[in-house]
Amino acid sequence: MPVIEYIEAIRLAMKEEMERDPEVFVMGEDVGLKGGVFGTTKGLQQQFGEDRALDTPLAESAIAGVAIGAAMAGMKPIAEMQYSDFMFPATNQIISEAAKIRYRSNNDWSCPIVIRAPIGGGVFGGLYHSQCPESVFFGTPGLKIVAPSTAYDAKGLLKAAIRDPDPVLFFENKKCYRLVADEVPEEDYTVPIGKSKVMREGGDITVIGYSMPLHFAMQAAEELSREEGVEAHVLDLRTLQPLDRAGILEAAAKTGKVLIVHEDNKTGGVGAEVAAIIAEELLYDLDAPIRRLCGPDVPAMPINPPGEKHFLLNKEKLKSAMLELARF
Amino acid sequence: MPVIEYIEAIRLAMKEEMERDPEVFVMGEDVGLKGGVFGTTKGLQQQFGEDRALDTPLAESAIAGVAIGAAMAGMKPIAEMQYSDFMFPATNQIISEAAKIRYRSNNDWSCPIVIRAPIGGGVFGGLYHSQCPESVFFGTPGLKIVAPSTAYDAKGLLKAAIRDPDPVLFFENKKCYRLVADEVPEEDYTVPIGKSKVMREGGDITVIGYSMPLHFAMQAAEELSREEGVEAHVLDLRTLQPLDRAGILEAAAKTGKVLIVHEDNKTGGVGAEVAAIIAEELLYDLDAPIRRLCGPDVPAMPINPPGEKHFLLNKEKLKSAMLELARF
Amino acid sequence: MTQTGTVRQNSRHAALGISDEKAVAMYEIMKLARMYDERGQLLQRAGKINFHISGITQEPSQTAMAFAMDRERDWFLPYYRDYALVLSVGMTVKELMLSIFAKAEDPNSAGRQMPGHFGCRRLRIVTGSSPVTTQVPHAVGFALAAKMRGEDAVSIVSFGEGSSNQGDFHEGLNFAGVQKLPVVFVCQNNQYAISVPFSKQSAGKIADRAIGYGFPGYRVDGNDPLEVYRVVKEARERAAAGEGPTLIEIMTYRVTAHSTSDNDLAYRTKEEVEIHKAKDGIPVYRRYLTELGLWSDEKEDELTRRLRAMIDEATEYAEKAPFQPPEDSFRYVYAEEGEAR
Amino acid sequence: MTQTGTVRQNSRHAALGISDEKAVAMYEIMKLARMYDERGQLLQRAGKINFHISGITQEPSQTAMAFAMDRERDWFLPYYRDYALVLSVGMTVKELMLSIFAKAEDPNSAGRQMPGHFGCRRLRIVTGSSPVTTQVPHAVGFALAAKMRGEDAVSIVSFGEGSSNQGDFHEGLNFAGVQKLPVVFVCQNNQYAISVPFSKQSAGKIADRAIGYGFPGYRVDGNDPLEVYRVVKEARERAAAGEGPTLIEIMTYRVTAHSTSDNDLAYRTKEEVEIHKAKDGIPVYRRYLTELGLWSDEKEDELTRRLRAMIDEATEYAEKAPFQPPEDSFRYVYAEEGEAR
Ligand SMILES: Cc1ncc(C[n+]2csc(CCOP(=O)(O)OP(=O)(O)O)c2C)c(N)n1
Ligand SMILES: Cc1ncc(C[n+]2csc(CCOP(=O)(O)OP(=O)(O)O)c2C)c(N)n1
Ligand SMILES: [Mg+2]
Ligand SMILES: [Mg+2]
Repeated sequence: MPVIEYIEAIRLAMKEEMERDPEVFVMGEDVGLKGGVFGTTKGLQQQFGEDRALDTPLAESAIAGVAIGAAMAGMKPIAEMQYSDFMFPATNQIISEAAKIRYRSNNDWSCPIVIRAPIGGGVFGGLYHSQCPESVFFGTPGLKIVAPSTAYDAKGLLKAAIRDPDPVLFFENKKCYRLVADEVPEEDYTVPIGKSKVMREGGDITVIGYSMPLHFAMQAAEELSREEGVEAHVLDLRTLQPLDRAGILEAAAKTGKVLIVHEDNKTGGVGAEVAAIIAEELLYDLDAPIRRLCGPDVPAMPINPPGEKHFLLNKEKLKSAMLELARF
Repeated sequence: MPVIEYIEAIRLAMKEEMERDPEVFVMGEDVGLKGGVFGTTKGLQQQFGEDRALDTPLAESAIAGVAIGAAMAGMKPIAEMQYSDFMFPATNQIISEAAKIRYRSNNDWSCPIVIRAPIGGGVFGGLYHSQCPESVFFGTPGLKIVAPSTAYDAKGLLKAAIRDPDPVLFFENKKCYRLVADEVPEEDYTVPIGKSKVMREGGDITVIGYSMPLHFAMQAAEELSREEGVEAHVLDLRTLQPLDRAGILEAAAKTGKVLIVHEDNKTGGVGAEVAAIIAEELLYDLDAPIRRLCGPDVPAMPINPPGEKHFLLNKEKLKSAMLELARF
Repeated sequence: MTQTGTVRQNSRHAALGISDEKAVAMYEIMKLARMYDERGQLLQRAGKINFHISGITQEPSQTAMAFAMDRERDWFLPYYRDYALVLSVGMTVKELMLSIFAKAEDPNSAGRQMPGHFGCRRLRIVTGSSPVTTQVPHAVGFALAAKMRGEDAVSIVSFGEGSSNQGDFHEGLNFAGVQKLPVVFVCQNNQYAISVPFSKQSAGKIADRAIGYGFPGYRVDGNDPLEVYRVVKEARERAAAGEGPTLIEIMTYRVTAHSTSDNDLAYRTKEEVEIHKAKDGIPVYRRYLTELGLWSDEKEDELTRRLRAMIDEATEYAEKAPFQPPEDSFRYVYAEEGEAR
Repeated sequence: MTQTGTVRQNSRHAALGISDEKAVAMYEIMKLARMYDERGQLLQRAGKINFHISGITQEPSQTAMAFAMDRERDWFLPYYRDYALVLSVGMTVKELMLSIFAKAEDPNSAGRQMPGHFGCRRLRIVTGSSPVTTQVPHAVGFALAAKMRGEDAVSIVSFGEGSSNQGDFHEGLNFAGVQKLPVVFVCQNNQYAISVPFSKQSAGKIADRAIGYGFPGYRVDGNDPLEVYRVVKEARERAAAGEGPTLIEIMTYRVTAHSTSDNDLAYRTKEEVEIHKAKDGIPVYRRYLTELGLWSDEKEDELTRRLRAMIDEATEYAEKAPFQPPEDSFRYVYAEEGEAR
């Protein structure tokens, strides 16, 4: 199987779905000739024409709203938000409209859109090019939310999202774009929305997370295994909504010691819900308090390098939290 | 002390603050002659003139954005959102701007606004006049969020919010407006932001919540005391952000059995964070799994009466959850 | 509408290509909408329903809007006062009554949403919500889909003048202008956004905003359905011909309170309202048809009787109809197992 | 700017009430902004900084904008290319360099924000963010505060033509129009929003949008600073006189890539860029001053030397300056204990 970059997996998923289904198209700022500011839509306009790789005005509420209209009309739009930081102007269209169209019409209408948005820091993007907005949309019934950490999942989940009959927010990690590469089959496949994945088996502690920080967890887990004989069980949520409750409970029960990690700030993050689910369902299987290692409760990361580093998670921070938990 | 309605407490807080400080003013849709769709701003335009009870165009992003500008210029605006369901168009101004102005300018600028918005259902308002949007804004550092359940707290917290140097979202419960009335001093007072309040002392179970459902909890607690000898300890969070961690832990430790209640839907709600805090800090003091009784994970409540009733919390639902927890 | 004595062939409606039957059908819809609306108010006052929101005085233009479109092919994105529009497109009074009583059989939402929140895939009426103006970008999306698929459909969307001050108005119209999409934007300027008079909502004309988006904008007298028909028809033709969108500002006046929850005398005078009530377009249009020999007092009586019976029957049916079972009110958050759409 | 041989008293700038000194000062700022900007590009290419975003070709109009305002009293809400504007208002090159190197002493954000995200209470420059156009309603809020307090201040806000398609543009301008607020809206139309050409952003003229808000809108040639000065000055006077806002669309062209992260040849040709480079307003203005005897090659050399030394010194200073201590990067989420503001 060829090893490809995370960003290429995303590009290929769109390309293949556009080839497969004439109703799939991508729209957003600079998605045309420029191929997006990160290059995720490179070549699509050349292959599919201006209409199906549509450069829009700089207006996120319209990008979402027009996509929603087109989706209700039966198209399968992929709306790109240039940075997830810039999707807030579209909040009303996402929460009041996309999420509620099926429910409010008692299943008469539906809204099969995908909204793609790059999340995460570590690229010297400063306050407004680094945020993780998951928690703003998490907990809005009617939306599905995915956030892959590998190229394989990125491709498979994006295809699943495009084929899904309901609105899906697809949070891709911009730091993963070129840093993460893994084996991706050439044949068509999808990864089911709503299913977590065990990235690593272990019996001492359980790490639950999603997106970029899992790579730190995996590196830390390898070192802890070598250096301390501590074996971490690592679970990639992959889908944030609906959460894979069974997968979470199984992973937590496996070791009884749980560390939840994400880059989004701690308070009110997805990790709070994961912890609450475990505390509600599995309290007596726990051998340690449920820990969370997340971004600090600060508006966003600064652009200066020491500040950014201080803000972000990394292998060392993971490792010491994991070790501390193992020794608890 | 006079007993006044919750809505009157809110109106009085604005009136008194506007009398006290010429920089305080209120702006929003229909806040002028009509006095707001609920009547919270009644009489203010007559007393303070058109400028200080300013009817705006129907444009929430401008209401928030203009208020933010005025606040940076040194004014103390109170921006009214007609229903909290309609504040989503202002999300970008609230999350990207208000919440980050102090931080991004390294304390050079500040944004002392209050955004008031009525939350909650039970008024046959259907999908878009009943929502609880707390969880969308909760977890956004830089914002403070309050949600009083009594007239006393409503008045004292609104005054505190107006005097606070940072942006405060003030979620008032529309069902409480005329249903809740309690003693409110005539003298000036404030209720500190960030402090919870014990509404009822008890040794068997702890109920933690905010806003309207606490009244069901109090009714249920009285009945359980009379009928079953179960004594509930009831904590009103009052402030959702920053959460009163010490108050939460103390209340949870008191009984070791915790039920968290709110009308906002369960997944990703404020209750998840409360549960996560307890699971992180107090695991060994718990005698039962941490329970949450919240709105269902459905986009919003229907307008037809049986559907609305099925959706909402009430005394009976609280009572049976509390009894079940007591018997655990 | 004052040319007494003109022969039918030279009538205004004939000049617009409207047959006599269609001209009369338009009148019947206006009346139906009016009578339905009045019944809604009565039902609310009688405590049978919680809430009613009225479209009274806006029916002539709403009817004309719908009739100027292709009702088999086009997409309709109405707003909450558009009873006459949805009735023109094919929604029945029974369906409206089911909605006002919030019953399971209501095709708009199975009694989940407030009345006036229309939606019916069968009739190409797109589901709407309460936050105003979100439907404007949706209409643009329908037009984009039509253009991409080479379909002949045009979308038409309406909204109040207050709602035209939302960001979504601007973003939607500008998008449609750039892409020259087949969409007709209709602002029903009834001079109030709840209590806020037009003078405090905008200092310009809504129609003039089209200039900045590079397509035409027109102001039309909403009490003159034939003029509204003409302008909307032309807009539809431009759209279908690939010439892009049009913005139409219909000048009307909200004679009722904003809704049954509003007391309008807190912010305007009875006299102001009376002046506008006197300009009601329905009697004027009736006179027009009568003068042409297309209508008569007898026909009016017959119609009134027929519509009243229809509304009575619908009311009775809807009142008795069951609510959606409470358990079902948690359904359709997502597609259910096995559903593709 | 072609009237060779005119005597100074009858010069264009004198006619606008601009003294010779001020006319020259404007030139010096344009040059300073240009040289700072070129240095920024060099520093990025040399790997000393991560990112630079350029305002090249937009300096003449930015300078004129600022000089036409009351720099002691007015509020400035610039956007990320507005180096010449903030320099005109009093920000120093050293401060800009501290920002580009993201150092603690940077008055804009202590090195928290990207360069081009201006803000300095001392200079009445309002803190800005990256999501475009949010500053437009803020400017309206400053104007509202000025009006409510009876202060003489006017706010001026700038943004790109791409950004004028955001909802906040519409909501902000409409609000200001209704309240007749003292605010000047300046759209710097440089023909691109990253890769998207103006033709795909809007089908109308930005200036024309003012019509729909009930106040004047003007298109001005951005390469002609004196004309920009005239129009902004007039707008400021209208604002201060209580006559309300003005929208000004400055026609310019972005000759650099969007930023150092962009490769513009993926979406436009070198030839197109060259055509616009040739229209650069700075040499034209220099010729204008020279023809009037206000400027000379010697003065140019002296200025270049002086500015280069200033920029060198600022660069060195900023490069060596410390970052904000990482612990401090968690400060000021909220007011700290004892702070009232
Ligand atoms: C985003 C949003 N804000 C506020 C409201 C509350 N609201 C409902 S109708 C209305 C006035 C609408 O005025 P207009 O658009 O002129 O329509 P009209 O009711 O006059 O027909 C308001 C403020 C809403 N529905 N949506
Ligand atoms: C809300 C939002 N969406 C997207 C972006 C990313 N972005 C940064 S600059 C830019 C183009 C801005 O174009 P324009 O307003 O014309 O200003 P210019 O850069 O041409 O001066 C875009 C899309 C952003 N900053 N904010
Ligand atoms: Mg209106
Ligand atoms: Mg531009």
